Amino acid sequence: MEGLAFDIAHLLAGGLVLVSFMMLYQDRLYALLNLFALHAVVLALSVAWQAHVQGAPHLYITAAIALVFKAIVIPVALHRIVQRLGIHREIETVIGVGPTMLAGMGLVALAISVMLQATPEADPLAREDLAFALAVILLGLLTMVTRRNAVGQVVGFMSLENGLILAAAGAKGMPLVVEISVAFSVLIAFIVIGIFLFRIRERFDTVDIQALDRHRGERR
Amino acid sequence: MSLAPGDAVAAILLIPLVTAALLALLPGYRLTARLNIVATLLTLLAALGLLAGERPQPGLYLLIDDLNIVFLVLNTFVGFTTSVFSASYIAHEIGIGRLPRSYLRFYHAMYQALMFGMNLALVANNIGLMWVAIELATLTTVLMVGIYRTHEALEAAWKYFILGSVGIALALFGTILVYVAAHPVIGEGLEAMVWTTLMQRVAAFDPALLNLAFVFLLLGYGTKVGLAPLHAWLPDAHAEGPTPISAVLSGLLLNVALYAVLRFKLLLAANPAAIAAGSLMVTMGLSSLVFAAFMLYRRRDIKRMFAYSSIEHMGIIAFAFGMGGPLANFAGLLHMVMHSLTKSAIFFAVGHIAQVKGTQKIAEIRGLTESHPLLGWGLVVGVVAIAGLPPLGIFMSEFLVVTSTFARAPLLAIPLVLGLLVAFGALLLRLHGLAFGTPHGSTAPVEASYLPMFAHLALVLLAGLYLPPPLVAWFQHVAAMLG
Amino acid sequence: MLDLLVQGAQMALVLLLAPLLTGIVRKVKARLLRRRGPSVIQPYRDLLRLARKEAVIAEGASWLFRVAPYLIFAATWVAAALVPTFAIGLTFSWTADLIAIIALLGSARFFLALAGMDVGTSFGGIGASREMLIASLAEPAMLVVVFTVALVAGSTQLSTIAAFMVSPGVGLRVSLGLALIGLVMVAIAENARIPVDNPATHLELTMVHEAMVLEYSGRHLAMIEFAASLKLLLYLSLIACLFAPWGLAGAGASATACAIGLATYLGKLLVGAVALALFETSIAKMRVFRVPDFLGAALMLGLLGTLLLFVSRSL
Amino acid sequence: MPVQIALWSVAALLATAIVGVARARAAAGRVLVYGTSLAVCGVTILSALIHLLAAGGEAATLALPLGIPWIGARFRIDALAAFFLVVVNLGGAAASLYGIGYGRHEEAPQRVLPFFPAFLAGMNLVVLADDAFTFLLSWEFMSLASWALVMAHHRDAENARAGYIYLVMASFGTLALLLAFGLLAGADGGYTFAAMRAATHAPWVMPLALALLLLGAGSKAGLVPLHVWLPLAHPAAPSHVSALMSGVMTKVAVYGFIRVVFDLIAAPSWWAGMLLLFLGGATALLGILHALMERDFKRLLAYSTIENIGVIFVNLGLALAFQANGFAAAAALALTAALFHALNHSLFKSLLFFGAGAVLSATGTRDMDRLGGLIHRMPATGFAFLVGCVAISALPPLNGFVSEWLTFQAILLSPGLPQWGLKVMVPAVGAVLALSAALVAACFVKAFGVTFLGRARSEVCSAACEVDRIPLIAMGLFATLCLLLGILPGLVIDALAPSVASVLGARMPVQMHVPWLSIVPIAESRSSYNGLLLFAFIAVSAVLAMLVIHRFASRALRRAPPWDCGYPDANPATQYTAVSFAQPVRRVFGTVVFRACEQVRMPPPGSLAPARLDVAQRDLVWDGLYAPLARAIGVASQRLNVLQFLTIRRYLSLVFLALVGLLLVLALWP
Repeated sequence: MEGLAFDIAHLLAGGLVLVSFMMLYQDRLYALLNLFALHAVVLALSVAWQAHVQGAPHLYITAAIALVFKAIVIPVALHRIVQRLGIHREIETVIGVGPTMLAGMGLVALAISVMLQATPEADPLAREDLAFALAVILLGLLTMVTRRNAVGQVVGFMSLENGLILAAAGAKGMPLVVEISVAFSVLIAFIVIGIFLFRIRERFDTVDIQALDRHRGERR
Repeated sequence: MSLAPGDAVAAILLIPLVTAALLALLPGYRLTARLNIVATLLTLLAALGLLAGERPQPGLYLLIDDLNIVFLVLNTFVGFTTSVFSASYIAHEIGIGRLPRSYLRFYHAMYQALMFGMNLALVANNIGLMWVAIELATLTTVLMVGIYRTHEALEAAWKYFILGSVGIALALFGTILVYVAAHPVIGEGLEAMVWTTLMQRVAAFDPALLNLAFVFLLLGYGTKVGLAPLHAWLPDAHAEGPTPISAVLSGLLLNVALYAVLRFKLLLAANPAAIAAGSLMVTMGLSSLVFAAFMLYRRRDIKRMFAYSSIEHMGIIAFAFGMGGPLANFAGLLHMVMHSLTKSAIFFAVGHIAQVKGTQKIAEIRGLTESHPLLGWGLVVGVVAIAGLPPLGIFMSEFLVVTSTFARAPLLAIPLVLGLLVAFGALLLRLHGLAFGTPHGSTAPVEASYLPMFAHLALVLLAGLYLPPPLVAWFQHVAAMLG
Repeated sequence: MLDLLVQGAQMALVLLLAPLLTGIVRKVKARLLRRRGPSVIQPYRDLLRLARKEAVIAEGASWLFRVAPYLIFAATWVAAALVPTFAIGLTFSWTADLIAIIALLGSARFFLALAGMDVGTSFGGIGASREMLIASLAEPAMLVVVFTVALVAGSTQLSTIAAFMVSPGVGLRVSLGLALIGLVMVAIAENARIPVDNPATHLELTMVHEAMVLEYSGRHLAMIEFAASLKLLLYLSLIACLFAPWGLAGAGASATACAIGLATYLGKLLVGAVALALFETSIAKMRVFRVPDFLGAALMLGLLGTLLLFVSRSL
Repeated sequence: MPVQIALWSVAALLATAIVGVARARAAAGRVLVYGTSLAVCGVTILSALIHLLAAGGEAATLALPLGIPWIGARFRIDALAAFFLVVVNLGGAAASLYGIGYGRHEEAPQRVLPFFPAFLAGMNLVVLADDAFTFLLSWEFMSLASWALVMAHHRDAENARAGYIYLVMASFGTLALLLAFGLLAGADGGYTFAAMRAATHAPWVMPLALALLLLGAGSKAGLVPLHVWLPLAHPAAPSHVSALMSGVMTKVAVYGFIRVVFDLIAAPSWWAGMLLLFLGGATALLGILHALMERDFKRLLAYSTIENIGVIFVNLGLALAFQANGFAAAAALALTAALFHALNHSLFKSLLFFGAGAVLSATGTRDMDRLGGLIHRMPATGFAFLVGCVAISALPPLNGFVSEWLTFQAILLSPGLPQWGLKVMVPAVGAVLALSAALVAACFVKAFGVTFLGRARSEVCSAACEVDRIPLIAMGLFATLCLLLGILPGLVIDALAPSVASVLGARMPVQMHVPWLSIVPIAESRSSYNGLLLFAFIAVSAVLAMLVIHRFASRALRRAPPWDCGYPDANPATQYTAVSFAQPVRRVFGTVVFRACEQVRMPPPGSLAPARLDVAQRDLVWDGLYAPLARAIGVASQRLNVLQFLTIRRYLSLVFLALVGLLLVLALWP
């Protein structure tokens, strides 16, 4: 049983990393959103599994939040935004896919190598989970960094945050997980609203952050 | 009347919270402004009572010890003076219609919410709670930075928001890692997130996890502290937000974030196998110092310039705490307090100056000592103090930092002194432009509240000459505690 | 008591001899140029006549212009009176050592230059600025010479040096020779003689000393002329006392010794005057901006002398 | 007791400063402020003199619970401190006296009155301080107050630039001192001077500390190449403040140097002496050459200050060299010469600045080439200024000569030194000193001649009128002191003996017993000097000559147009100006030192246009050292400034890279 539990957790966490990679690869906006939804689903699954393994019912709430909020509400909202703003479908990524993937590989390697320095006494489940979570986080950051587009960056940030939830869930008996996930949902809601309220659009006619940056206190 | 210790803590937390709710509902400018002042004053009194009276036992959530009482008193004090300044500042803003009346409730409510967040972060005995509190404080400031709704303001707020959120995320991961490290030793549940417990048992934690945790925490909270290269949000947020918020940001929020970093440094210091957290802080501190020093030269916006000077001083403080040892830690604490007082005083002056001159462009402000002697000389004293000239307080802390560093690690002292000198040159250059020469722009008298500014400067001057023994003993104890 | 007498005698003597020396030099020069030349006592006549004339001074002249001549004269006289001429034992010899004597001449020059600038004429300015340039180069050279001598004699006190120089312990030294040459060059420059300056000219763009005193007349001019000849005498007796101190009467010596000293002193002066005249006639005046090279050479000689001295000492 | 008195007077000065803030605009305020400063300085002088002469200057200490808490503010008066207290307060008293009258012409009194007493207080505190923190605090406070005074006339862009450069250089110096003290104090912060004396340092500490000290004290005193701020800042201040800065503040810097090198480190080494000799010689020569090239008389005085600092440092170098080789007497002689010269310079430089201030307030210009003939308009000022010129030109029988003479006596003792470097170097430095002394004479002939003599070059000075009485009293006082110190040097040397003994443990022989009040540094047979007799002789013989001639020859006097070889020209422009006076020197030295080049532009034949002489010269120190530094900072800030204008994404990338970098560090951490 223990072994099986471990394997499934491992599988799900690995799946999360995999989806992160796909998001990194994906440069179409809608597809990216769909992938993110998938990301959220996988997260929900793995959190739920953790809840089951640890016998911690409150984690089910987290899973539910992840499922409802991240897998459904947010993607839909972002779909709307993309339509309303009518931003072109292409995400202009900063560097080509190939180098990005290589960088991602490097990051995963780094994450694992760093994590494996931890003494095995810390229970292996948490340890593996953390390794994958760290990988997801780094990949999420990479996604943010390599996207020129606000929506793309938001998605990257959310995947990063998924990694956090994964880590939190993986940490046995960690309190406040639910609160944290709620807090983060609020945070993301803020971000989405920030775009959604068209503050940015009505000022700058685009969500492209470079347009924001043109309006600066000190112009060169 | 003497408060029971528990009540004092409760007061420190509840007064802002209640007032925030109240202010969100109440209309009318005068009333709300007064209420704001009164609330901050009460909070200050509560903090003082806490300082005077005996302290409550640390619980699962709240903790009062020597370290955070320093920050708490400073926090509530500057919060109070700033609210006084804010009253006259906002009055002027509304007078010229730069700020619509409808935003007032929001502004004051947010101000109290910010106070609540920071106080909570300071008294939190629980790394999770602390994280939540700091996130709260960040979000409130984000909203206040954007309050003018101008291009620049929104852009600054957005930048602050994005970078801040990433910082929050990193910090959270660090927090989780700490829990994971503590979990095998302490066991499941809230206990494993309580400072007091952690400090007792940390020696047995897994060092690798702690190191990893510290990296994330340093970057996460370091973003709030504004250490280079994580500083990007800071200058714009200071420059575009209302000046009282700039004062609070520079004077308080940075300290709160630094406090969090310090806590975790303590944690690592208590674990023999962990890496030297100090070296990381020293590196980031030095880089921030030198970087900000050079950045000062090209500034054209007065508030942005002083924001960079805040980065510089945060660098010095981080450096001092990184160096460790009784002298450097003492200097770091002193420098932190002095910087908060001085920098907020400078922002008080700058706020009124920008209002009377109708611009923040350095090039368009000249000869203040002639056109507005009080503001002008106040600015001169403030800048002289922030540049580290005697007889003001920062000179003493810089004296201690430099001398102790040079005796211990001469090579580290060289970039330190270089940064100090370059920054000095830049600040003086701008000061000459601002305060001297033939006056430029409006010379109309300004209805300003000078009290906060000169109160701060007087304190700084006093501290530069004479530190009362109890304060010293207390600082020394904290310094020893910081190792 | 005798020393006091000697001192007084010396003060009178220098006063008495100075114009004569100038006269001799002029006479010899004239002879060398196949002219008969004025008689050797002509300078006395000039001084007297000038002193009797009324003094004509420019409108713009200030009190300084009128006080300066007396100050210059006094400083030079005191300096000259402190250099042993025929006897060492001067009562007040310890009032000023060699450095102080040079400095006294410096004071005289200072006021002379100021006087030259007082009226506000272009010639006065030329004279003053060039004089100060020459002085600024001559003084270090002089000091280095003094340094060499003082190193040998272990003192800057003229009487001590002279006493040491006659003692057998000295012997011939290269560095002393170099010092002598340096001192002579400095003396020529200081006294405004050819090739540095021409005392006989009165309308030349290259004149230095004469340009400064151009506005003077009557008694003031007399004072200045007198000071100039005193200065020449001083330098000659200085050279004599440093490098040819033979026959100097010792401290508290008998009258006869003093007489011998006096005789030898006169002899030395005569030799010096003739030598000077010979030198002046045999050489052409140099351009003003060659003077620095000339004095630089003197400075180098002095330094060389010092270094050689170290070498010879360390052996 | 003396410490208490001194501290109380400092407190009084600070209180006066506050009064100055309050009552700045009223005339009563001026009198009050300067009057109080005068009284306080007088009291301090008295107590210091009593302490020095009566009590023999044994150390008296006092600690206040100020400054660094666990150390407190330590104060101490020993013989050395007492002597410098006298110097400081003498200058302060005279400046205050001068200010009572001079301050009337001040257009912005509210920018002078508060800072003047504060400046005095700062200088006093530096001398009193007995721990590193108090010392540096007072040191920097002194700079700050003087900066405020320099900025008094801030509307003039030149002054603002001067103030900026001054304060930056000052804080550079303070940081250097900070490092030096950090080195001497050690890791556990033994900041008291007592602890530093007691501490034993590693061999590498001494040279490093000395270098830092040279940077710190040298930049304040004006050692080449750290002198650039001095000729800018000193003239910019009101003249009585310039007098304080030039005459007194530089001495405070010298005090700091002596205190640390001879007292705290107290490990003399001959190469350090050699370094000082070199720096001092270079400073003296460069300073006076600059002064000769100047036409702004206040700046000329400032440059000549640099020259005098050079002389003082040469003496200090000699003292170090002698002390390192155990020649106690010779070291005492050199140090005495240094202190004596410091005192003299504070006297005549203040005097000269007072005169300059009088001229400035009378004519409103600092450009000598617009002045001339002032001796007719302002005779008293002219006389005082002349005395100052004679004194600073080191001419007997005034005081400047005595210290110069002692210096040469010390130089003449150098052949005894074993090190060949010193053997060869000292005579060369001596020659350099003689050269610069002669150049000083030239410089002040120029200064006095062009400003006071000749004919008025512009209407401003033909309309000038004498300053009022009180400034003249101040000038007269210092002129008299210059003469007294010149003719009674023995008294001063004996008064200096305890100060010298307190740091060297040796002193010069007692001079009071020497007959006729003459001074004998080593031995009667070796060298001696008697200013009194010399003065008497010159006076007597001058008067005698005048009487004789007036009695027996003529005393008739007739005024006539100037002769000038028959080419008298009524146009005052035909006089020699400051620039033309310096021309021979510029031809000889300037081509090397300043890359000076003159070109004459002749009009074509037949045209009536005047020929023009253009003179161009450069300050090589500035071009070679400071300009590149400023450029470097500019470039660096320009490069870094890009970081202010990145997109959010790039900022995120910065964070990202920082994170990855730190993770890599962790991954690779042993």
